[in-house]
Amino acid sequence: SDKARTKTTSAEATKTNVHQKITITEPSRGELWAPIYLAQTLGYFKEAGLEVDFQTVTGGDPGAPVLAGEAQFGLRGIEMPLIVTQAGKEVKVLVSTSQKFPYAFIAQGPKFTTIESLKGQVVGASTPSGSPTAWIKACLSYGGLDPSTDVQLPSMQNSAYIAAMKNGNVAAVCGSNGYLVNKLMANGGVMLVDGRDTEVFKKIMGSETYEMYIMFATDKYIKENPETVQKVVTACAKGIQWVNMHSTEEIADALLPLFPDRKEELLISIADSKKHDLYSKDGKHTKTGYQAALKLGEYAGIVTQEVPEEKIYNESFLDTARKTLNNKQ
Amino acid sequence: MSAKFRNIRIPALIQTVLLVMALFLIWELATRAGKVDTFFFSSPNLIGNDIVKMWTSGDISKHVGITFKEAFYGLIYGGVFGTLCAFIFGMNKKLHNILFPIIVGMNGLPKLALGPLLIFWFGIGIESKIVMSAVMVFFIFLFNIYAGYCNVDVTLINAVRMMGGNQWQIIRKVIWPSCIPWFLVSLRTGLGMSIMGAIVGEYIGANKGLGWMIQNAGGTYNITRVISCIVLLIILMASLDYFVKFLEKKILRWRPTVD
Amino acid sequence: MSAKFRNIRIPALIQTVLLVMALFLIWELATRAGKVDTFFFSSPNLIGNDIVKMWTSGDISKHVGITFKEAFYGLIYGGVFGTLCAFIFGMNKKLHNILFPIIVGMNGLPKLALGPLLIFWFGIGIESKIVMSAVMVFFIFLFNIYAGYCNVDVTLINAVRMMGGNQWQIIRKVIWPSCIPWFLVSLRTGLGMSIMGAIVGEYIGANKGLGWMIQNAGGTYNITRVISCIVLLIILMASLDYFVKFLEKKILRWRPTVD
Amino acid sequence: MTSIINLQSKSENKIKLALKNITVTFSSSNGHQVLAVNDVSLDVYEQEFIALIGTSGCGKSTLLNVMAGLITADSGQVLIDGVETVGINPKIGYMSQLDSLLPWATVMDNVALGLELRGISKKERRAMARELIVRMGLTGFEYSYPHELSGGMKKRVTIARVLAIDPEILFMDEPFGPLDAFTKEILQDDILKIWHETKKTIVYVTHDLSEAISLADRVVLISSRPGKVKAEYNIPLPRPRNVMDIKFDANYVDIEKTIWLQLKEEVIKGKEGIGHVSKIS
Amino acid sequence: MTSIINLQSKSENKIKLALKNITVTFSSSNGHQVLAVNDVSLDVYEQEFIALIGTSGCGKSTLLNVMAGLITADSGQVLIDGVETVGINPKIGYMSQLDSLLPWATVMDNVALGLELRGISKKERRAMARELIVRMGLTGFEYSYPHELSGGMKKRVTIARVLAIDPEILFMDEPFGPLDAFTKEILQDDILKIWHETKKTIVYVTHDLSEAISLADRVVLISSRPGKVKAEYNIPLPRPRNVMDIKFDANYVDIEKTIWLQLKEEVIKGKEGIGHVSKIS
Ligand SMILES: Nc1ncnc2c1ncn2[C@@H]1O[C@H](COP(=O)(O)OP(=O)(O)OP(=O)(O)O)[C@@H](O)[C@H]1O
Ligand SMILES: Nc1ncnc2c1ncn2[C@@H]1O[C@H](COP(=O)(O)OP(=O)(O)OP(=O)(O)O)[C@@H](O)[C@H]1O
Ligand SMILES: [Mg+2]
Ligand SMILES: [Mg+2]
Repeated sequence: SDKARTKTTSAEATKTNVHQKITITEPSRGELWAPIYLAQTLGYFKEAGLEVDFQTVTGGDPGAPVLAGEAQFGLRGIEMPLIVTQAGKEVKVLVSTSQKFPYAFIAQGPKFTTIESLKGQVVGASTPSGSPTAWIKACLSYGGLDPSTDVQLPSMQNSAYIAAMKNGNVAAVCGSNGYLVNKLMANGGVMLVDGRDTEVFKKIMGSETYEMYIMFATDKYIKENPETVQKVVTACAKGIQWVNMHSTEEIADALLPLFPDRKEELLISIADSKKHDLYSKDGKHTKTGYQAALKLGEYAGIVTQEVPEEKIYNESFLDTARKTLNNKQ
Repeated sequence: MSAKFRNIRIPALIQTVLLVMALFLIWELATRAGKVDTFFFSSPNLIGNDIVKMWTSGDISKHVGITFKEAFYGLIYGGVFGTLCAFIFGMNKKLHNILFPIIVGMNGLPKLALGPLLIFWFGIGIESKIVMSAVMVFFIFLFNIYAGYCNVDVTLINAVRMMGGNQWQIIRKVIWPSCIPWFLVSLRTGLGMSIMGAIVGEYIGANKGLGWMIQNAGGTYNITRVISCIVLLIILMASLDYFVKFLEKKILRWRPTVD
Repeated sequence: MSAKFRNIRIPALIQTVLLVMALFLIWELATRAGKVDTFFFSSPNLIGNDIVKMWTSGDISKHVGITFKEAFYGLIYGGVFGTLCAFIFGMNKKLHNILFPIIVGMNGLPKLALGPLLIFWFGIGIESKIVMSAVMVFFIFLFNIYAGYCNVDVTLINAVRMMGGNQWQIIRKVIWPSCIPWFLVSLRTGLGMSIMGAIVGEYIGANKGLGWMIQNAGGTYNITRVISCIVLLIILMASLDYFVKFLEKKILRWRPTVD
Repeated sequence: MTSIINLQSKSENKIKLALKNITVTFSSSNGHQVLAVNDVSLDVYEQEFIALIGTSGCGKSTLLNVMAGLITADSGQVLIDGVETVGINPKIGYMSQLDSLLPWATVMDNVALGLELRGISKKERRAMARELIVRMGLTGFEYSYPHELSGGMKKRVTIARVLAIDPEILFMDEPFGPLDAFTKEILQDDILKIWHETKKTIVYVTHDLSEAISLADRVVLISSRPGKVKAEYNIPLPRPRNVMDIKFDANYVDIEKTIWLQLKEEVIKGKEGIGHVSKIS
Repeated sequence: MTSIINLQSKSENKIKLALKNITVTFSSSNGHQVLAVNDVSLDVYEQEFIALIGTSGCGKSTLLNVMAGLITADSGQVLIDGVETVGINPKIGYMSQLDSLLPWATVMDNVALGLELRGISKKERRAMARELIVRMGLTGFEYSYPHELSGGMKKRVTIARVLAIDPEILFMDEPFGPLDAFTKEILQDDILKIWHETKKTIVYVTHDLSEAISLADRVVLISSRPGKVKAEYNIPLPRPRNVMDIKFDANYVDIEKTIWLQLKEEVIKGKEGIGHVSKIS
């Protein structure tokens, strides 16, 4: 029933003039995908005849519903398409909503203030294949430590970072979003490496840009439903424009329906993102950004084969969308 | 019956409430004295306000409602299926000997790891949560009621067999009544499992429900919201348990009690 | 005893193994026929190779060892504490009436949500996993054994009281033996719960163990590894259950059996 | 060695129930083997009232269990109406020695149980059960649970329950043990009356020799463990009998004495002397 | 209305146990109230052997339960050695009518249970238990579980268990119900001997009038529900008695007849007629 409903083709939908149901999965509701949420809250999806449903998939695998055909689009980090492509699944990134690296590496002061001081310590990471671990490894290497021998990198739930820092279980963690960085710093954290700083990131990863937050779909779905994909991407492109033209306060307010009771946190995170210029301007990726993603993927041990750019990205819908949007303006 | 029931319960209930209030008071005082970090532990005051906020915004009923709906169906399906399987295994020891090891083995699986498979088979709608909830409940009922089945008084079975009772009548007249205490404890444990299952089910994909709310709040370090949800859950579960208690009193009337 | 034990078990065990092998064969054939997507479901062949790989690299014993260690302690602590509490509540109905609602309420909590608190209190070492495991096990033992306590034959208690038995002797001589079936089923369910608890504990923060491995594999779409771990878990759990079965046979010798 | 005095009466009838060379061994949990019944053959004729007597633990209940099909003998056959039967036979109504009332069912439901199993409508079975309850002197306890009854009341419920199903063959294992003399005699009379009216075959186990003699057509003496048929006695007392009066019949005293002496011998022979065996002379 | 014939014997002794105006009402689960015992007063003298008889369900076991402290009476007092007692009194050894063997304990462990509770060493209690097991004719079944025993064997284990603890006051509720005549008489003799040697006070419930007369100093007749003391009879038969021979004592027959008639009256009075009450004349 649910399954059947979501699989209704766009042709049918337009014929009967009923809103077409679309499901988008997300690993969590993060403000760096703001343009896509705004497409919902500002009614862009609805205008296009789409009824969009966001599903948070925290446990298990956030990509699975899309790969299984239960959802049509997925919000993820760039590492996900890299992994599944190598595993033989065909997916394409349609839109990137962030353009700079959003993580920082933060130690618990006052005892730990430098990367060297972390030698022999425990650093809170994600699973070895996750991007926080990869970023920590990159930072450690950059600071002259061997990530595989000099520190321990247990995987931890995101929500446990602050507790673990506070009671001395870990000496440093990856600050994976603006709000967390803010809270860590407020709890005595010391900034070791701020990846959001373009200069710093370039030194480590060789690129100023890094398009981490993306939306993807399977090749199969894209091929079978090009009109729907176009509608969705166009709505997202509108969201990107809107983000770039509005203030932190306005964005937070607009996002609120999908972020109930999170205003305070949104204000902090969005301000932080704005400050570090994290939001994508055009939704497209850059060559250097992709190279950096591959490099980080190597740290995570997830890049084992050549993965050509065109196997990952399909920005044709985005180009079309931008054209129509520019024409309108 | 019901008057008596109320007579015994209400004072205990009041004592429970008083105890909880006392704990909350200590917690609040400790917070005000700066001995407890509200970032990690929140405070009764913050929690109270948060619950009121959720109440007035109507969020509570929406999220609680969906989770309890999932749990309810999970409890029903898991309970019925678990009970049925227990009886089938009880009747057919051969089947039991062959299949039980596998089932026992599956009990320990981290259900979260099954997320992708559940989504593949049951989608990300309410079905997958119900299945998750039912799976958690299933094992509880299966193991308990099977143990109850094995604990039946053979004399009673023989008596009914001698009176011409067939397998089905033996189950209805002897085994089932004698399994009732095992069934009730499964209901009590299963109640918790069903909620837990629904919440875990929401972890594998949801946009509403208590699990989604907790996960969402946890991800944004909103510990107050997490604890609000937990407090709500505890209250709701405890109230549901009064129903189990009531059932127990009613169904087990025949059983002589200690003291 | 042991000869008899073997006589009944081995053929059933062989049947179980044959059944599993048949299922694996069907699965493998379906995979080869292209009817099953190995990306989601892997294949027996891949899984077999993966297990061999883990075996030769020594990964298995390391990760399985740590998880079972956590689960073992969790089972012991949770079991002992749950049993103790059940007896205390059985002896003191007043305490039961006051505290039980709260405890029942806590049973349904999504334990994963307690992650930050657990880490705050118990760190990211083995302790927090043991606690998580023990908590999951605790409720099972508490509820079951409390139900067993209430199900004790009053006549026997009176007989021992008349012979001058004190409360402690009544527990040792009457209540405990009569709770044994309830204890054994708790052990069986608790076994699974302890493993599940350890794995959930590893989800919260770990750098080894089966839970860590499953999560890690899941994050890289290595479904083969996930299923390998699951298969290993099932086999290990099922073997442990033979121990429970053995105990059952030994301890419940006094109980007349159906058929 | 089987001594048979005055064997006649029901033996012209068809054989209703026959045991042929039944041997039962229990292997108990401590590893020991108990030979409970050894090579017992016994014919029970149609409409016969047969009483089994013997010392405690000699295998009487075991024999009933074998006949009822609850226990499978190690060797030997059970024939009912000439047909070898395995498993439970619905012609038999068995009132066992063990307390087998359903603890969760009221007196009414316990008595009506057999009728319910036979699919008799609620109204009908309640009416029949109520009649039996009155007969057993349990009026007012229709909706009590077994644990709320006295020992004798429970036994009476059990009697009512087996009478309710009105079986062709009735097995009664010490039905009147815990009943006072009066209640007992009244119920004994009742049983005799029912037997007379409905032409049942009754196998009756008792410890009470006078009970056995006053009720039965034939008394079978089972020897101490392993149980064997030690002796059979036809009871040539006139029918219909009145349990209270029959004790004053001259024959009665003779028969009692004969069996008594045999029984005594049996107890002394039984190796495990009970109490101060030496005292018995 | 209490008729007392020939009241003398133990009444010069101290009062060991006294019931004063005991009334017990059970409220059963179906909401009905059962007045089981109504205003019963009873004195039991030191070293007295007293037998309670009465119809089934008249409240005998309830009286024992009240004296033992297992049931709290609605009104009235229980005095032991002149002291009002509430709750369980360890001076009393109570062999109840209900099957109360621990099903998970072997015969040996069941018999030794009371000794174990008293902290007697394993070796010692096993020796004592073994002696009793032999006495009860249960040799070879030391390590059997209760469900592996016959009905009479279970009862014998229960007797052994209560004898093992050697209490000052012994309550026995139909101890010999399911035992054959011989075993029963041997054990009765045994009880008499023990009573004689150890100067116990014994309260004995039985349905068997001849048993009551041949064992007791005094027979107390309890009326039909609600239980009341209907009559008391001192039994002036000489001691030591031999249960088997005493029945031929001329006095015995007289006493039996007297009580028998009273008992009969009681049964007829008891409103809920058992069976065909009209037949009793
Ligand atoms: N389930 C069993 N397991 C082991 N031994 C048993 C079992 N049932 C009976 N026995 C043994 O078989 C023998 C005969 O038992 P049975 O119950 O037939 O005696 P009975 O003649 O009915 O005695 P009673 O008059 O005391 O009831 C006893 O020695 C008993 O211990
Ligand atoms: N727990 C109880 N709840 C309700 N009623 C009870 C309970 N125990 C006994 N009674 C009632 O009290 C009355 C007396 O019972 P009691 O057991 O004392 O009789 P008794 O004289 O021992 O009979 P018997 O000779 O049959 O053992 C009976 O009518 C019985 O139904
Ligand atoms: Mg018997
Ligand atoms: Mg009684």
